[in-house]
Amino acid sequence: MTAPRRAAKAATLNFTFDGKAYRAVPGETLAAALLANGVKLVGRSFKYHRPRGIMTAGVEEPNALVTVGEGGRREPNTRATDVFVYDGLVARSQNRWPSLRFDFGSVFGLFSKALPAGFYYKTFFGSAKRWMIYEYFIRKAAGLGNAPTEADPDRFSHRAAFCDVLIVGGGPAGLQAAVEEAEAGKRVILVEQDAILGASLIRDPQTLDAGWVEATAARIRKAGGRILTRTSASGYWEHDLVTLTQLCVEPGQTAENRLAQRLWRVRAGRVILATGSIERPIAFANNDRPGIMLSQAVRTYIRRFGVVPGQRAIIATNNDDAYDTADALIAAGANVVAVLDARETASGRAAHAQAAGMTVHLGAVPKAAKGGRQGVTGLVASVAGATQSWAVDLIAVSGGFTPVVHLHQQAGGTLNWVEEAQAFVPGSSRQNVTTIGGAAKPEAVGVMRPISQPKKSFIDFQNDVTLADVDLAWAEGYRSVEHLKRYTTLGMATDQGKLGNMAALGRLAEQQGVSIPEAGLTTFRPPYTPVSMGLIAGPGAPHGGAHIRRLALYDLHAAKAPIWQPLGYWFRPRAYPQAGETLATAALREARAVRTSVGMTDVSTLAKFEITGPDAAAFLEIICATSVAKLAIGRGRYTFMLREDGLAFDDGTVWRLDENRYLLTSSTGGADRMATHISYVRQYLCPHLRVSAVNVQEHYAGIAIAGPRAKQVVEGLIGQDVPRHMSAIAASIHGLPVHVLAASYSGERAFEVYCSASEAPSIWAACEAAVLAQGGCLYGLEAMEFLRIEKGHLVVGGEIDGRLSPYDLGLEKMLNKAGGFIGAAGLGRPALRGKGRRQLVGLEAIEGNIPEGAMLLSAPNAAPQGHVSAAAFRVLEGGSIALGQLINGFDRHGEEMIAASPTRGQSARVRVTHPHFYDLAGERYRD
Amino acid sequence: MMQIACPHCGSRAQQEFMYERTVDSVVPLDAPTDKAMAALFTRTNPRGPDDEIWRHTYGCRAWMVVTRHRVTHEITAVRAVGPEVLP
Amino acid sequence: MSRYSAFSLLRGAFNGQSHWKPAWRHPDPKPHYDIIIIGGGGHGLATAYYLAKVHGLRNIAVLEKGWIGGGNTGRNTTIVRSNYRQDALHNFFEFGLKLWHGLSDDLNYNVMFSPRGALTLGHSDADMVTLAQRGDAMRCDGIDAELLTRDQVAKLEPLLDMSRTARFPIEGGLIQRRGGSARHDAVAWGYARGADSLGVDIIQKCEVTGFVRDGDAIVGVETTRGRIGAGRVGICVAGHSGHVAGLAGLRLPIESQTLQAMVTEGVKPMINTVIMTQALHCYISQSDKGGIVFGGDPDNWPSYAQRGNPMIMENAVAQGLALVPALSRLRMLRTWSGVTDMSFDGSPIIGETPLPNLYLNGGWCYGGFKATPASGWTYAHTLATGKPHPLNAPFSLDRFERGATIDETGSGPMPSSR
Amino acid sequence: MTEVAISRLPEAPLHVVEIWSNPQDVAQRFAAAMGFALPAMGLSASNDRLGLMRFEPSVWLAEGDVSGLADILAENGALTEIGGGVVRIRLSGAGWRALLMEAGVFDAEDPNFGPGCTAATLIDHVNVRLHVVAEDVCIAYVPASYSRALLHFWDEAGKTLTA
Repeated sequence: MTAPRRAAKAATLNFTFDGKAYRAVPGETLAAALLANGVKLVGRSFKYHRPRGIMTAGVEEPNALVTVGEGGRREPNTRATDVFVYDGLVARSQNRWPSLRFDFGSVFGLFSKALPAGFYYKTFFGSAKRWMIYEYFIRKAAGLGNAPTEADPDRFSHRAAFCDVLIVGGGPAGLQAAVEEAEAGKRVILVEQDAILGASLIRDPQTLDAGWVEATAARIRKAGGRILTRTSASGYWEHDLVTLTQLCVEPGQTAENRLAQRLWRVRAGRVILATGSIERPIAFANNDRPGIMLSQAVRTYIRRFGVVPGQRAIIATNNDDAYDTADALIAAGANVVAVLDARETASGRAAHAQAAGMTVHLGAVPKAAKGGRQGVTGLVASVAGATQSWAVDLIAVSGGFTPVVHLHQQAGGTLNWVEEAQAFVPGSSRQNVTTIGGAAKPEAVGVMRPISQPKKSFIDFQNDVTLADVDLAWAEGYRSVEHLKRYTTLGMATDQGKLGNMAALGRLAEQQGVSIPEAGLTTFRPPYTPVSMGLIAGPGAPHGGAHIRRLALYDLHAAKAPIWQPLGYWFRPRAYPQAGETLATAALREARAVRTSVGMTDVSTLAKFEITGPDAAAFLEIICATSVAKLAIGRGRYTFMLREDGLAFDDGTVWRLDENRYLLTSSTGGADRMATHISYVRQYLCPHLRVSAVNVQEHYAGIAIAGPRAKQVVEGLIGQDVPRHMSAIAASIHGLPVHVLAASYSGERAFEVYCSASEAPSIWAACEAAVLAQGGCLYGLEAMEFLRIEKGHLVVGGEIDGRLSPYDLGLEKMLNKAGGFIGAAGLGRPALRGKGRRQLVGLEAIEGNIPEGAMLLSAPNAAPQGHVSAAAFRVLEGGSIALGQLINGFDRHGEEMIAASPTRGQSARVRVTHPHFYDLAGERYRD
Repeated sequence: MMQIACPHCGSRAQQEFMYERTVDSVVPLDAPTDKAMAALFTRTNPRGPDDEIWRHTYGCRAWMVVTRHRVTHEITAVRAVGPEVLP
Repeated sequence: MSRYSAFSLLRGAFNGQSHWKPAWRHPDPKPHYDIIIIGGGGHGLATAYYLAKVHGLRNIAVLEKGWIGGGNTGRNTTIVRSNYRQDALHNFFEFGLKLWHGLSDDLNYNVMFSPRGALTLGHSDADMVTLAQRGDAMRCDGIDAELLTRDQVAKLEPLLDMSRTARFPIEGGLIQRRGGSARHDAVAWGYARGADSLGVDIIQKCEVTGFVRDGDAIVGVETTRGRIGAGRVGICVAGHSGHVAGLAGLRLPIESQTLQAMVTEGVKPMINTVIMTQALHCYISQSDKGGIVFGGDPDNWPSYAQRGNPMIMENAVAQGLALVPALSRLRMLRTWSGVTDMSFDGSPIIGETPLPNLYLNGGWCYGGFKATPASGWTYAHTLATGKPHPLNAPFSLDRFERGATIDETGSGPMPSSR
Repeated sequence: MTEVAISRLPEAPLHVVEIWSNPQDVAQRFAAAMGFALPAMGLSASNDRLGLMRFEPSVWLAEGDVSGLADILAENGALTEIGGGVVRIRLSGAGWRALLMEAGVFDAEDPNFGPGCTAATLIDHVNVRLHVVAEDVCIAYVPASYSRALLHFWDEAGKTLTA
């Protein structure tokens, strides 16, 4: 039988590699296409910049890494064996300068004797700054490809899926399991990382009937099963959750619908792993040269792609499987000069080959490859103790098989050592996972000990880790396998040790004088193959997984082009500047309007809870640290809430709307936290209470109208008397129901109008017309900040910063004397009453403007004794004022201090005062 | 990422849930300072199973006690808490 | 101990690097030590090193359940900084940062401490005030901190999305130029080699299974390698503090949570500093090998599993990509997780326990790596003298019940704050 | 197979109905007055003027005319208006299930999740309540502040749906 040869005229796809144009046959990997075009040198290694070619035909490829794609789709470190050529593919070699053939970095190889594993721990001493100079060059030399510099133009999807059985691996075992489960009525998902199903059947098609793969796939689909190709199971997490990464287009390829990749999160009832195994290379000197290839990869290139990677081949093996490669090479017309079988006695397969006329050497172990960057030219081996050499252009190696146990181990499974296969296979697992096929039963192999020069025998190809490095780590006391891995960087390259780990373990076990399972094993962690960061982020990338929450009144604000301010997930108007105004001048104008006439602002984002039921007051007296029960119907009051440790964490107002109905407001930033707190107290601590606590934050929009003319404005709007300060009434505006609460944050006579958010735009428009008619204006958060600081009102996140108690905040008198509220016990901690607490103070500038956030010092260069939590200017008179926290601040009114901000080069002399700067008697918000 | 059997909704993804605290760190409303602070500020923190309070925050919003192994994350029991409810 | 130098490496070029001696011995435990440190991570090894070097003690053992540096020392994002707002914290970490700057020379082991700057981004004017406040607090205590404008940030990290329409617009940043990152394994190994050379016994594969008591007092430990007597015992097993203290009957203000991190495939230099942010939950740096190192929030529920959780990772990466969109086509290569000691105010615990002769070093939350030198130094002082060093005195175990917590973010009193 | 139409529905009166005591008595009074039983967890029930969906153990979401409900609840529960904060989005066509799997965590592809079923879950970080009203129609109840973001997400995701 002759293998099909790749027909040149079938090569219809154009691609380039390092700028040179080539053609590929549809369905070819980049590696196959490069081999078909005679390209042997594809990349450079990480440390010594050694020339490298194509070693494998799969995801385990350590050498043939290229950058594909352009612009924001550029993907560095793409395995040439794992990208299918598409028309227009642009590939570039990496980690070389100026070119792949003449790489300046290869001088590192010349110094390799002085650069053993961990060399960097032993040199480059001196100051940290000096290390940074060395490091600058090391970093430039390190790394592989270049990252894009632009944003990604494509989308990534996250998709959930649930199934009874997830089968990983579309080879014969996986297909058979999938069809059985699907036809038994199970919800089935079958995934295959390749573009086509079949796995080993693609390489060795003679083992099953032609058409079996397609027929089986059709049966699976007919039974309702889902088959995902070009999809890799990359992570096995808790409770049988498996993440799949699906390539919707090839790396670097433009997706017509903009979808580049899809991440599937599959929650499976059971998982069947049919992941097969990965062939191992053999350690011998210069075993990294282009033209040295895994035996099964050779077969794949011949039988799948019709590409014959060499004309004069030698095969080195310790198992029977590699004899199939000899057959495939011969069938493809290549010359197989010999099979070097490490086993001392001939297996049946070896004897059969010998009988068929093949040259087979038993007890034969390779020692060194000859050749350079353009490929191997020969091999030297030990044959039954004698050295022999051959001239060849291809060395096919098979050092045995490593079952792909990654997912099994990620699932928390144990591994068992199988001596005859020299391999770890899946053992038990606490999750619902089983392994079938080649991954569970790897082929028998002979034991093969490297006899070559350790310094040039590579085991981790990409990171240039040799047997000598393993030996050195052992000699220096790095004896645990984890120390070995970390000291030598073995297994830390982009192939994650898929090829080299077993060779290293074998060497370590030899050093320790123990068996391989006793030497230990490193843990496989997700992902099985590297996963694009864009895919991990998914559709959330542009907004960081945090959508902006939009105000009900957004369109009305936006029409006025305000300056926006982020506040948690919200964006709120900070000021509404008029022509020529800055933030500061606009905010001051707005604040002055509130002080002198009237202003209105959107307070819809405040947390709001409607508390209803016979036990509503009792419930509120648990949440709030102030008393609530005595509140008359239609009245409201300021309140604050404590954590269980007694420190204040939020504040707001509580209103008795009806006999058994209350409205509680609290801060915007703390809204979610408060919602959880209220639910915890209601559902967990107090399930017996007859109360309903409903989060109505989004149901009610809120409009605050404040200023000396606020009363006229609101009276006009509701057509009835306004409530007096800290009272609430139900009313209507233009026939729409509203609650009007008379509360003042600004220090002026003020009202908050609450209405259904869906009706808010028309109510806002009515209010705005009325406010403008009274000569007022809209105001934003910045003006609100000016007003509240001047009035000495607290803000959550500023003064209420999670570190102060109600004592520190001057709220002691408001505490519910009866106790019983959350935090009452925490208030009993002795240090909260001790000296040296930071306490709320006011600060008045004597000289200069007080920088917000500045430190409070008693003298220049003294240690800080507090800080400025919020700074503003007196709205009408001018003059810099602030609120702050100061050690023992209550006793220090009148003291002069410095408010210093060295990072901004600002400072002010200040006087410590009472934290109220405006209308101390509170006359302005009464009628 | 776990799957938690909500007593009200059935098996649901962990993203819908929020962890609150362990059952032994619940501070009773009437606890004196020393007992309250001991509950709040110390944990058994076992390398094994513990009773934890979780909330199905983005599902049915109910609270539950989840008995969960801290190393394997195996969940052996989930118990509903809260007011009496209809089936 | 064979001294490390460029010359000795060159010498190795001619002898096949055959002259190197083991970096530390593998001794059997003695029956009694003056001080036993439980835990052979960076902190425990640094403690042993400073006990020997600063306090002149020699009869010291470090007991390690597995292999040294195998816990959180080897499972972090290697960030080193002292940019805290609270004075107790920044003074402590600054002491450590000063030690970091001379550590490679002190240990004759290159820990690759690279002060390339710890940059915290601000995404609003309010963030910038918060950052200024933090910087001012540091500067007033003599610690370097510099407020950066938008333009300065853009120049420093050209791949940040500086557009005004970005979801998290960048208004500026705070940089601590003396902060940076280091090679985590080297820190454990360097301290181990240094301590060993001063006579400290580092005993691996030796798990503590119980405490030997004389009344309340601790006089030794039971281990998988037998009973070992001790004058003083220091627990130094952050991540597992609750478990080990539990062997002595103590309940701690600590909950163990998983913190995960990840690294991408290596690329040529693209991130220059350590990027953190005031409002988000991710931090980004680039390792010397070229991998982009990514960290996020802890899992926020108790766990001793050294495995991460995809949903936390997705959030961290989504935020990171919102900041640096060019990271999208890099591939995540490896994830790892550590078990962190989450304390109830976010600050560590170093000091005495209620039991005589037993001391605790733990509660490092997700900030333990950078503390390694300061933690070792102050814990050594505490163990040698029986009393805390002024720098760790505020971090006492009893501060929670007293009400003297040190809460940097104000989010207490639980690790999973609402 | 994967077609889906996405549209925003006009505002509807929505109330939270919470029962804090004697739920059996309330259920009896309710059934007697309304002609249908309070639905169990994960289900909905309705007459021609009022529909009730149960997403929470002791809370129902009432859509429509709630007159008379307060009397039925009496001292055992309460009614609270919340309609201003909720946007209803209609997903129709065979692809609605696949669409809900995008950035979702709930098994909307489960064939048992059919007409009359309800579920609350997270989709693209947004807390969404789902009500299947017909084999090919599902109504999502979305917090108003997130509704534009979610509509945008669904529009985008709808373009790349596969079975």
